Amino acid sequence: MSEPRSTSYGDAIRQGFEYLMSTNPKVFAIGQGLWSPWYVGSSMTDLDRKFGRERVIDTPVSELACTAAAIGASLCGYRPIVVHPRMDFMLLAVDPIVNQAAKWSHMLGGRVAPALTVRAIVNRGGEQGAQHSQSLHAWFAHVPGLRVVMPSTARDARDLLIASVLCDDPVLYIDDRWLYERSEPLPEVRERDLRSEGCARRRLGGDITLVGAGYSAYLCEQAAEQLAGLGVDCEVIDARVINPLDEATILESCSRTRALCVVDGGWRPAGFASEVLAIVAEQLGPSALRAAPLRITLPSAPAPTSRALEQSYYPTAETVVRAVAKQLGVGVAA
Amino acid sequence: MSEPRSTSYGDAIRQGFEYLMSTNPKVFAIGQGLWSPWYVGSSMTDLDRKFGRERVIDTPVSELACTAAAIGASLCGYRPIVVHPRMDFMLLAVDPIVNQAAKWSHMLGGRVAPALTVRAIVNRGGEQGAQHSQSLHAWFAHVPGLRVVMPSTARDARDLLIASVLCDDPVLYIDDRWLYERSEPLPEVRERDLRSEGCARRRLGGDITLVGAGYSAYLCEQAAEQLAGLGVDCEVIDARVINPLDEATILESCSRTRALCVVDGGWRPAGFASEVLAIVAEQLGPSALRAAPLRITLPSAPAPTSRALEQSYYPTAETVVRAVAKQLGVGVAA
Amino acid sequence: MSALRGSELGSLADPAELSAALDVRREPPLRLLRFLRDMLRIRIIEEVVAEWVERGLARAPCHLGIGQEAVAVGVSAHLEPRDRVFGGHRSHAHYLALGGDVYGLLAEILGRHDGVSRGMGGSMHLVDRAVGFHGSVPLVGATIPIAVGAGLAAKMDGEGAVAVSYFGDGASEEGVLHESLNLAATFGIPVLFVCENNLYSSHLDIAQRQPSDRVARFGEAHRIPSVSIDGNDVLAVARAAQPLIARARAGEGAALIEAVTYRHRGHVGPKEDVDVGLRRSLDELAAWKRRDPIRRLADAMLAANLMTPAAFAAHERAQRSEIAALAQRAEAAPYPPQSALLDYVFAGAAR
Amino acid sequence: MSALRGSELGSLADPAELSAALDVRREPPLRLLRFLRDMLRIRIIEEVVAEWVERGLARAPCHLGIGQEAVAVGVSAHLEPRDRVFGGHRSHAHYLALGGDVYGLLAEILGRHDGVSRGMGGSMHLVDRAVGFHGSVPLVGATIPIAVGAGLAAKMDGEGAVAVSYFGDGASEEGVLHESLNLAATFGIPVLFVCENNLYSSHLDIAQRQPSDRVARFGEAHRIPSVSIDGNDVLAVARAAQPLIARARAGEGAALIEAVTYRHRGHVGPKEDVDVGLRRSLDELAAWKRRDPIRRLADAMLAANLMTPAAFAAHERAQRSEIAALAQRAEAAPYPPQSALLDYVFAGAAR
Ligand SMILES: Cc1ncc(C[n+]2csc(CCOP(=O)(O)OP(=O)(O)O)c2C)c(N)n1
Ligand SMILES: Cc1ncc(C[n+]2csc(CCOP(=O)(O)OP(=O)(O)O)c2C)c(N)n1
Ligand SMILES: [Mg+2]
Ligand SMILES: [Mg+2]
Repeated sequence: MSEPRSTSYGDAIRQGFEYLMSTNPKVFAIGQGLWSPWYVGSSMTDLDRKFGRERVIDTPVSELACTAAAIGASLCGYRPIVVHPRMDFMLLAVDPIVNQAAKWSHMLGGRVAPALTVRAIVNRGGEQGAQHSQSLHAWFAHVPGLRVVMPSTARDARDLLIASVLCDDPVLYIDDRWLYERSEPLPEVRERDLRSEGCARRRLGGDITLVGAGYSAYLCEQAAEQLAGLGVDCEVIDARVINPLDEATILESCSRTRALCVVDGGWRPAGFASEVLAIVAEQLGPSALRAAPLRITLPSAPAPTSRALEQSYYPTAETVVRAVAKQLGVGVAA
Repeated sequence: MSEPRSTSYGDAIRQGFEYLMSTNPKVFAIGQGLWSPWYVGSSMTDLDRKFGRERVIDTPVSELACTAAAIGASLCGYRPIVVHPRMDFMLLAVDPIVNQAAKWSHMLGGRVAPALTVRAIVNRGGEQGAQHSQSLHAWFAHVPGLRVVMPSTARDARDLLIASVLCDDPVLYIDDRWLYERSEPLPEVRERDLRSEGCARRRLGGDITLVGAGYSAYLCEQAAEQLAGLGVDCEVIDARVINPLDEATILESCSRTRALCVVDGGWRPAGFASEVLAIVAEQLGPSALRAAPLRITLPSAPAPTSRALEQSYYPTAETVVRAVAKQLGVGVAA
Repeated sequence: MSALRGSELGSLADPAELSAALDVRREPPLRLLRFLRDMLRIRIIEEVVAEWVERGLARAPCHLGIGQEAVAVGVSAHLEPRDRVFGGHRSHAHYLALGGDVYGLLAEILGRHDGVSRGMGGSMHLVDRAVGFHGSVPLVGATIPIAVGAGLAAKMDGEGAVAVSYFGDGASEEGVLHESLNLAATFGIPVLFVCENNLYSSHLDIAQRQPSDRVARFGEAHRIPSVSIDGNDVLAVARAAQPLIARARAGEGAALIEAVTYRHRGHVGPKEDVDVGLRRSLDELAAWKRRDPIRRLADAMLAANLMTPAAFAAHERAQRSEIAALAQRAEAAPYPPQSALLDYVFAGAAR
Repeated sequence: MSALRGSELGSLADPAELSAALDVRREPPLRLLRFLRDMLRIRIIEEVVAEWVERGLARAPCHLGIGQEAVAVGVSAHLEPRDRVFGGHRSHAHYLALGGDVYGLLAEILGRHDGVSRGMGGSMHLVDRAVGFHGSVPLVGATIPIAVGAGLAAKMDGEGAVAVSYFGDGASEEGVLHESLNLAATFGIPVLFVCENNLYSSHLDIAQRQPSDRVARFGEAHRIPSVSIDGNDVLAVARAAQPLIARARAGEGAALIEAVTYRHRGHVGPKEDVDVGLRRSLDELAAWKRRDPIRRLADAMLAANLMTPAAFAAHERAQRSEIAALAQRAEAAPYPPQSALLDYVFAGAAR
């Protein structure tokens, strides 16, 4: 038996598209850069050649209309995936996502729901600066009617994309360019019902629960490994779907480890990390934890450009290790 | 001495505009409905007659360009107030607010900051439905570089508007139509530095800290009065400025009362209430509270239209009373 | 900041003009009767709604299109249930002109569970896919690109269905109209843009908001066939719509109709809102009432002896009592149950 | 989904045309020299930046305008420091043409604290109000309405200043352009819209994105004076800009210039990006290089004996070495201190 071939996160996304478009004629992709060799990294290479430019549509620079058009197509039986190569630019399309798609079913009495997937790419670093770096997942997690998915592994990148598109609700699928090289062998595709997808326990541990979503979940895994070396036995929870959030898994874990650190690639105030801390405080009550819970987030500043500042702006596994070690009173080499 | 005349919240806003426009020739207002007798309630009546339609500008239905134009004017020495009669429609202008105004100073090395005030009106109820009802203050509290102000009293409605406009930073000032009739006698205007405005303790109490902002702070005050009748002595904190948030006042209060209930007119996940719970958990640590903290928020659904559903959708003072009484184990008549 | 400018629409926007009875000589009588009946039905229904608002029975904001009935009736003459029609805040007529369910609309306006949107939407949020009405929502301009997407779906289906987007002159100030026109033009999408230019956006005259009162210039700029017509002439509307819809069905892409019209009532609710804009005054309103689309058709049909005054009166009475009965039934219908609040957030509830 | 359509720009967009030397007979020689010097300076600076990118010294995305220098130089001939100029992602030339600080720009591109934006912005975020450059940011279309607001402020000031908004053909697909044009037209705002139509948005040819390649149609639709000109002819640009800026100063409102041009390098970075769109190929690129704005002016000046080849070569050498020295200084400049991360979030830090 040969070693199973490893697939990168970026390629896994491409495989997700390929699976969807080969198995479902109603699926199409629309967004900026879809005919470009570089725009969305490795995640959609040559899909236009394989499936035709009628099903992989590159567009004018019109984020709002393109997103809303996908809603319209979804109301007529299609399963569009709108691709926003940067979440920052998607802010021009907040109206169709939040005011239209998320509310459509409810305000029309459930007569029809827009089964569209909005794919937002988090693409930061590289001295691109404040308008090319945001991860505003917390905003969308705040909005009822929208499902928000943040894969951290290659397998989830593929399978949650498929589940998002097959789901009858509007879904925001957020992938992160910093994960595109993360690889693992992929099993056959198994179609999943997004409504029953929740958190994944990436690592079992008893000393503290680390929670993250997307790239932050990967940071948690890396930090957990380093912390193991310091004798700290971390449980790692990958949130995967941050709206609606699977609270039960997080609560169960925290009630066991009695310590919590949330790593979040967004800003702190009213962020995803705030939500996790709030749920734990509210549901588990006082004295459930041994130590104050931690939030590791971006500083309260827009993203800088200069590399010197970028380096201190983004949390790393080391940031997590240091914070957790300090909180639990474990020594760590400076 | 005659009884001081009471001024309503709506009229207080108008007085704030009047003060600003009479004392500062660089102040102007721009937005939809400013020449209409009904669009923004009592809050800007006849300002166009008093100050001229060059300084009180009614606009085409172009939320994005009008908001961004105010940024441009602010960069050239003006102090514009962009009025969005409904926060829902302002979502079309998220780009200028979040990607431009909030980041402008930082990304240009502090060479210039846009001293604009964006006024967003929360206008809900009345069977207006899902696109005419949102209070997305949590979104903007999430964004560094933006100050977010939510007055709950007539005095704050006036004085925080003035402070917002005089502040050199971009400010989102959120007022709520449900407060327009709330009245109190107003003292003379005192210009305040928004940077030093924080929470206000509206009521001293020892049993539980109620926190709210905007209309929710008013609900807290009403609930506190009812709870006093049940023997519960509430402390009421009106957050007033939710970004950057004055954490110290909330922490001090909670460490004294050892109980917390946050009332929030927004949605629950990653909302303002989540942030307050997170801060308390993180800063005060485990065992600081006697009981699990409470969040009273909207249900996770878009706003309905039908009155029967509206009534159960929005929290009231009674909702707060019931929840607090239950949490503290106090009897309350059903 | 702005001043009245010369009108590019000319007589189309001048209430002193175009108030004569229509020229019905070359039209099939049955078609005329259907147009008259449909416009009248819409008018009567909206008068019922106006009364409900006055009596406090309808509480949601109701935007009445009284005076504008010819637009939707003329366009819908060429539509089929497989088409995809989208509207906005003032869309009762857009729905009814498709043969929409009167009771379902009335119940919806009262927020009752029998309504087309199960009482979750009220006047401003309507849907009924059985007749091709895919949705109206009140955020100005919102459904324009959604209609383009529905048109894209129709193009992908390749079966000749078309999408229709109704919007107002105010909506033409939202950038999204231009993004939508460009997408439709670039991708050859079968969508008919129907601008009901009633010369006002809320309290503001178009002269206070745009350098020209002619909205069709935007369709032209985006290189799609565009016409400006008398929106109070149902025959002119139907005549303009026919070839443009036919082209779209044949795969020749998008087009725009600017139908110039006027609302008799205020922006929202039953009052007349005179003296709110630059021009809107009792005089202007009175002049436009002389250009009433229903009266102009009825007068022509009476003059051509296509019906007698007595038959017309009887028809109107019959419609009124039929609608009154439905209204009464709607008034007695139940509200949505409390469970509806959460049931419809996500798909999955029975459709 | 789309196919090549006939060009409405005609020869303006055809690289086989308009490559002859300029007609300089009626121009003051000093002005020609200034144009040549300014274009050359911009070219040399961007070549330095290109090299920095290749060497890994400049890490932020750099969008080079090599080939497009005539637009900013021609427009800026009529601008003053009190004017308010805004740009986008490809704005080195917009800034430099105003007499911007070369060292400040170079240091900024390297993210150094001496930069015009104190090293917080890099290539895509520039500001220098001393010369009237009020800001460039890379979100496409973002500064168009901001420039309109700056123009509104100029109008309120009443002193004859104007605003300038540089944007690309891609940006014309953002709805906000239309909202901005409408505001400017309705309120009579002194703003000059300058569209650098280089026929591409990233990898896509304008024919893949719009039904016409002529962007000036949008200014026309919004009823402001609009011209399409050869953007590789600095004299044509200056000639077109002069009366439009003068009108705006005189209170007569907005105008639009569409300057048709072409970038020699790829969308981002120093490479040439051939074969990415429908048309862009080595041939097309080679043809456009024959229409180089600097060469066309230099050839004319040489032919008219306004300078000798030797003098031109010496001038170029002098500029190169001056710029090289500044570049070297920038390479040695310090990065922003860590405190900068939080210092500039709010106003209050020293300006
Ligand atoms: C995005 C947005 N902005 C503002 C409003 C408020 N509003 C509701 S209707 C309306 C007027 C629209 O005018 P028009 O499009 O001409 O339609 P009409 O009312 O004349 O039918 C406005 C401004 C809104 N609903 N949505
Ligand atoms: C809102 C937004 N959408 C997309 C992008 C990505 N983007 C950066 S530059 C560019 C091309 C813009 O083309 P054009 O306006 O013609 O300017 P050019 O690059 O040709 O100078 C695009 C699409 C962006 N920066 N902002
Ligand atoms: Mg109108
Ligand atoms: Mg371009």
